Amino acid sequence: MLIVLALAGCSQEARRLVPGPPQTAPNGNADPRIPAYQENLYQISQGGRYFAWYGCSACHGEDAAGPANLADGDWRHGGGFANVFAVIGERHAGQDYAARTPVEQRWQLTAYVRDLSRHHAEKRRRIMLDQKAEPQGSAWLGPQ
Amino acid sequence: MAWSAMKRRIALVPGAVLAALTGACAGIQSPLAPASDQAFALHDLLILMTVVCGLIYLLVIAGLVWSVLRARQHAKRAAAAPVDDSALDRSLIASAVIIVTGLTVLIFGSFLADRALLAARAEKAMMVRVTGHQWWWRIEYRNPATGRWVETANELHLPLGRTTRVELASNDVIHSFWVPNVSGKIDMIPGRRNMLDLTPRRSGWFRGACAEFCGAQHAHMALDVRVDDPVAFDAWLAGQAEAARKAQGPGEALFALHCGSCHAVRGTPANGRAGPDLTHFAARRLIAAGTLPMTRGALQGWIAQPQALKPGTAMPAVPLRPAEADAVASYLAALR
Amino acid sequence: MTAMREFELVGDLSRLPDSETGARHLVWWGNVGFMVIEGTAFALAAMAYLYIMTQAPAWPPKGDAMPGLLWSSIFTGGLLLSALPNLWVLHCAKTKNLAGVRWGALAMTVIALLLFVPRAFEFVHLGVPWHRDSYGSLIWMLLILHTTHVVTDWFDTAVLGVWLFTHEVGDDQFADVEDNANYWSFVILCWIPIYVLIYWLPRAA
Amino acid sequence: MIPDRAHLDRLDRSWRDPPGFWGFLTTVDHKRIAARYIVTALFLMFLAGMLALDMRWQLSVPENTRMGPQLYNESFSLHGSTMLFLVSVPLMEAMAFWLVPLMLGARNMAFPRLGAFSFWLYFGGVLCLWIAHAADITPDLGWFEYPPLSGPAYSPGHRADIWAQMITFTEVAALAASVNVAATILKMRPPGMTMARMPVFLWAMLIASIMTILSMPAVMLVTSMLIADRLVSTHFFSPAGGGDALLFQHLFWFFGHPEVYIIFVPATGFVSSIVETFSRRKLFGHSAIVLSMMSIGALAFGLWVHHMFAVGLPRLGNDFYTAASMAIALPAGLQIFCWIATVWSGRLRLATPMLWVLGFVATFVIGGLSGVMTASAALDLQLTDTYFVVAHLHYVLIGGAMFPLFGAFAYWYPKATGRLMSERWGSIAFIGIVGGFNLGFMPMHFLGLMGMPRRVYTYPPGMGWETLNQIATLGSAVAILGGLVFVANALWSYRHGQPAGSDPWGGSTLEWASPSPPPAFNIAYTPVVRSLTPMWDEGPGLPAMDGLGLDRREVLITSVTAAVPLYRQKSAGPSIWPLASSLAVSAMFIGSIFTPWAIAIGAAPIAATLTGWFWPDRPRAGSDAPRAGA
Repeated sequence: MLIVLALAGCSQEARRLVPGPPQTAPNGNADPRIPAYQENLYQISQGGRYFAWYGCSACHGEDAAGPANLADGDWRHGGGFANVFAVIGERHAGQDYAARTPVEQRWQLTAYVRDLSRHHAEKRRRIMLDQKAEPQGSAWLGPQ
Repeated sequence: MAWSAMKRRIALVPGAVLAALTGACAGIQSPLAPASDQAFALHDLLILMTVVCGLIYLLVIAGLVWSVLRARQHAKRAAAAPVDDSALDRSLIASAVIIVTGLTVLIFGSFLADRALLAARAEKAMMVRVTGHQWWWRIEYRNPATGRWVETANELHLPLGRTTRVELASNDVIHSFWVPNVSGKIDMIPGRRNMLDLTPRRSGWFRGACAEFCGAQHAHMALDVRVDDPVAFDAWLAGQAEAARKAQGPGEALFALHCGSCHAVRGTPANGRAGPDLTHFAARRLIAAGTLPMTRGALQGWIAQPQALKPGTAMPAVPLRPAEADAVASYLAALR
Repeated sequence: MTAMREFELVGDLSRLPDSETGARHLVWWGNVGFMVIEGTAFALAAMAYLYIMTQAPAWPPKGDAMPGLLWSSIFTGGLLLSALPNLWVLHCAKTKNLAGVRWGALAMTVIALLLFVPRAFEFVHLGVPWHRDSYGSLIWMLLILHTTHVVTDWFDTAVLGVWLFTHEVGDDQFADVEDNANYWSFVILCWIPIYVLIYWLPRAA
Repeated sequence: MIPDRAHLDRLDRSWRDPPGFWGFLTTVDHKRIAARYIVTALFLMFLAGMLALDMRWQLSVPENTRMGPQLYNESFSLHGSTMLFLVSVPLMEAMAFWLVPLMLGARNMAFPRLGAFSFWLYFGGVLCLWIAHAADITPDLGWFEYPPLSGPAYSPGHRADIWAQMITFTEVAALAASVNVAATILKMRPPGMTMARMPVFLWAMLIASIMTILSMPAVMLVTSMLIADRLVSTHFFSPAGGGDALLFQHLFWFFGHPEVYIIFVPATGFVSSIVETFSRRKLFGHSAIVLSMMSIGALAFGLWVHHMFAVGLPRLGNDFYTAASMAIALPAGLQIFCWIATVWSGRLRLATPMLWVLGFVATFVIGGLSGVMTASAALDLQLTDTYFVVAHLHYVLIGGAMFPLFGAFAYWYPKATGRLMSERWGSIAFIGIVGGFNLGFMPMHFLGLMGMPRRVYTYPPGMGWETLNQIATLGSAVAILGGLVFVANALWSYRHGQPAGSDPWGGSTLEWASPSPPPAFNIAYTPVVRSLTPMWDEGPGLPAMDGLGLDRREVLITSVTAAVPLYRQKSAGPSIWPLASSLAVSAMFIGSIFTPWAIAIGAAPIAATLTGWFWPDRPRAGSDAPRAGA
């Protein structure tokens, strides 16, 4: 029982710190590279940190309402990996995230954003409280 | 300070021998080569401790060897001699007295060193705020003249002879600020502010490191420390306060677009605070918190493949065409 | 077997009884051992509570409701009252009163079961979810720690009761009933400081 | 008189285990449980030793690429966690399980099934950590995981939970074992063995058990709080949520320091027994050693903050902890003095066990003194979290606990197996281990003083650390080779060693009265003790009492202080329930890593298996069968 459990968990926990291959945008929602990001907890958590550093929580914070709330699981432009990836790159008028965020980071951001709705609000708040001091885009409110 | 000076003379003879021996191989990151009042106080305590503990150890080993030799001779005699422990009982009391006196000396020495650290705490000191991030140091100086804070990173400058009060805090996990030549370490804990006073007595380059395990790249979170005489320090600080000079070529625009979301260069549109402030990047000696020397090759390599040089670092591999990468590199190299 | 040391018999143990009561019994010491372990865990949890309380700017933090006094008082009263039948069972165990022990165990099982009700309402009326802040987390931890002991001892008493009714009771089993009763008094005694910490300290601070 | 064959056969029939694998699973014989504890722990020590060698190889050259940061962090976490939680503490418990009943002239532990439960739960902890390693989900935050790094935000996934749950496994096992050992020593001493006539090893195990009982709840509480923070979003350690990161450190080190003394105090018991036997005289200063042990046990709870001198607590508090930490050097020093005085006034026989005691004194005193240096609140600011502390902890743990353990193996191996280990290979192993260890870890003192921080997977060239690191790597390799020679000697002697008889060394305590290897019931009669060294002071016939039941498992229960016989306690026989209960508890622990509901669901099988375990097997009330038992 332990062994089966362990093998199931291993891909989720893998932590490859070596340089990733040069990345291109996902082609379609069934791109074979998606599970390496969407299913990997380390990539999702890195996505969360870039979410803060690029200042996304300014509009998409915990208490965002309507389409800006990313944790309610309904996506205006389709919930597939490629759809969300495209929205980050092209549909943010004036932010030009396509150029400002490298491709691998956008994969991580997409994985993080699509993973948000799988967690309770308390869990998201608990992680946010630990990362309260992280810089938000061009603002840094000082250490915790 | 009289006591520590007098104490230094007591531990002089054996201490000098030991200090000479260990001083020889002490580097720029070692408590054995003190360069500030705080480090001297701890260095004296170290010598006192080593001497006292060394004597006690020799005493124990001598007792052990003597007992083994003596007991081996007794083993040749068949009959077991009647056991008279009265002499041993007295020596037990004697050993207890020796141990207690040794411990009292050490406890008293330690208490005095602690007091010396406190005494070095001057009131009027320059304020520096150091914040620990996952795997680099954000350093802010409070310019005494203007009262404004100037931000830089990974390289700490200190005025010789003047006391600097370093305020330590953490942005994410627990780190530990440790520049052994200048003072003992103090942890940087989220939710707390710790104070540390540094009074350097010797100028030059020293090196510090993060001393509390803080994740994948804990090993590459080093801190370059430069102690200048006060005049040079004030000039340096004034230089740091200025915005970046206007640069020619495409590098500045490319940098603002691709790197400006995380890095800030004062005087340009790049205003991201997630990464270190690069306004006077080229004035520093090392790149990425002590991981690489400040050379053109290292800079190009770091921009192209940060994960290869510092696996796990938060700096992404920004996909730039070679010409663009070259432009950005030369722009950064000009940020004096 | 290799040659072993010769023996010189100087006494006979066969006339010794095959059980004892109180601290002379071996299992009593095992029971005390586990009580010391759980007591230390309670003490450390209380120390963590006081440590965080002394550091908090306001206790309970602003915006947190006070824990409800109604159901907790009912539970505390019931628990303290249950000490009476518990002491009676202890007395029966010591005097090897078979009927007293059987009905006593059954009574204690029912009483413990009844106490589950106010305890459940206590959880509902704590006033703060465990995931809001450290205050909420701490009072939930204390309450859950104590509840696990109430549940485990209720189950232990229930099993013992069932066994007593269906088996011939020997001296060792009287000792078991005694240990069980001692454990219930431990559960009662542990609750008093926790009750004060959870329900009265926020009001006093 | 020699016990007659019939007497021994009846005893053997009552105390024998069922044959074959079923017997292996259900045994409650303290000797078999101890043997499997020791074999598992030694195998894990070998694995953790390989991890150490791997790390030393990575650090032998600056900017080495043998290991990336992730693999190195996993290696030192696994090395630390395994050595402390899965090797040192369990080995000391195993020696207690094996030796305490033999030294008391008793037939089994106080709670035989609880002992079996302890091992199976400990084994569950071993599997939990090492199967996670095999599946590449190894915890990678060190053997103590400070939040917020180990919090939900900065370590995603279940690696930190696996570490925390492994601790819950081993701590429940250790707590159960220490209650077992304490009850055995307090209530099952042979008639006449008053507190004043208790051998030093029994005092050591009693004090270590009491320290375990009082300190382990702290770590179980703190790891449960960490898992709650990570899984159900409580706020114990989140500064922004009102918690405090230092709360974790306070609770962990309140357990942490007594833990290392729980490992050291039994070692003083081994050394006292070995020194007494090989100096061929009564141990000098018996009461001084026992009182020192008690004061070490008490002081251990008062000095945990010396692990936290650098966190910025108020200075006066730190100075108090400096005094408390240094004060422990007095009892330790007195013990060392008493051992040396015993040797001085005795007729020494330099066999392998005595070699290990000399190695222990020479090495442990260095560790003790470097401990006194780091105990100073001021100096610790330069020494903590550097390689100086790595050197100190290895000197006191390997020097202070492993060397006496190797001595204890060499000393009691003939009793356990009936064969003597080879003296020549014993001394070769001794030279290899002690020489290699000192060659490997003495340079680390200087590495620490030259500024090398702890837990770094690599270091830049030009810092002057290269040669010292290479010497340390060489030394560690030699020490591990020595260890292999020791194990080879033990395995080889199992078949081909010289037959040892029941008392090869002329020991002074009761375990040498039973044959080697001792039968399932250990000893034919219940010995009567009239002095501290019964085997030396009694005539050819050891005074003993008959009368314990022969046809059912019985043990003698005596009073706590004066060991007056009270009654004959029925001793539990072999049963599968301890294994079943530990499987149920293991399933609940592993399940609670993934969902808090596992605790509620897991409670049912635990309740069922515990009921099966504690269900007294007596005739039903209705039947008119005569009362069982003599």
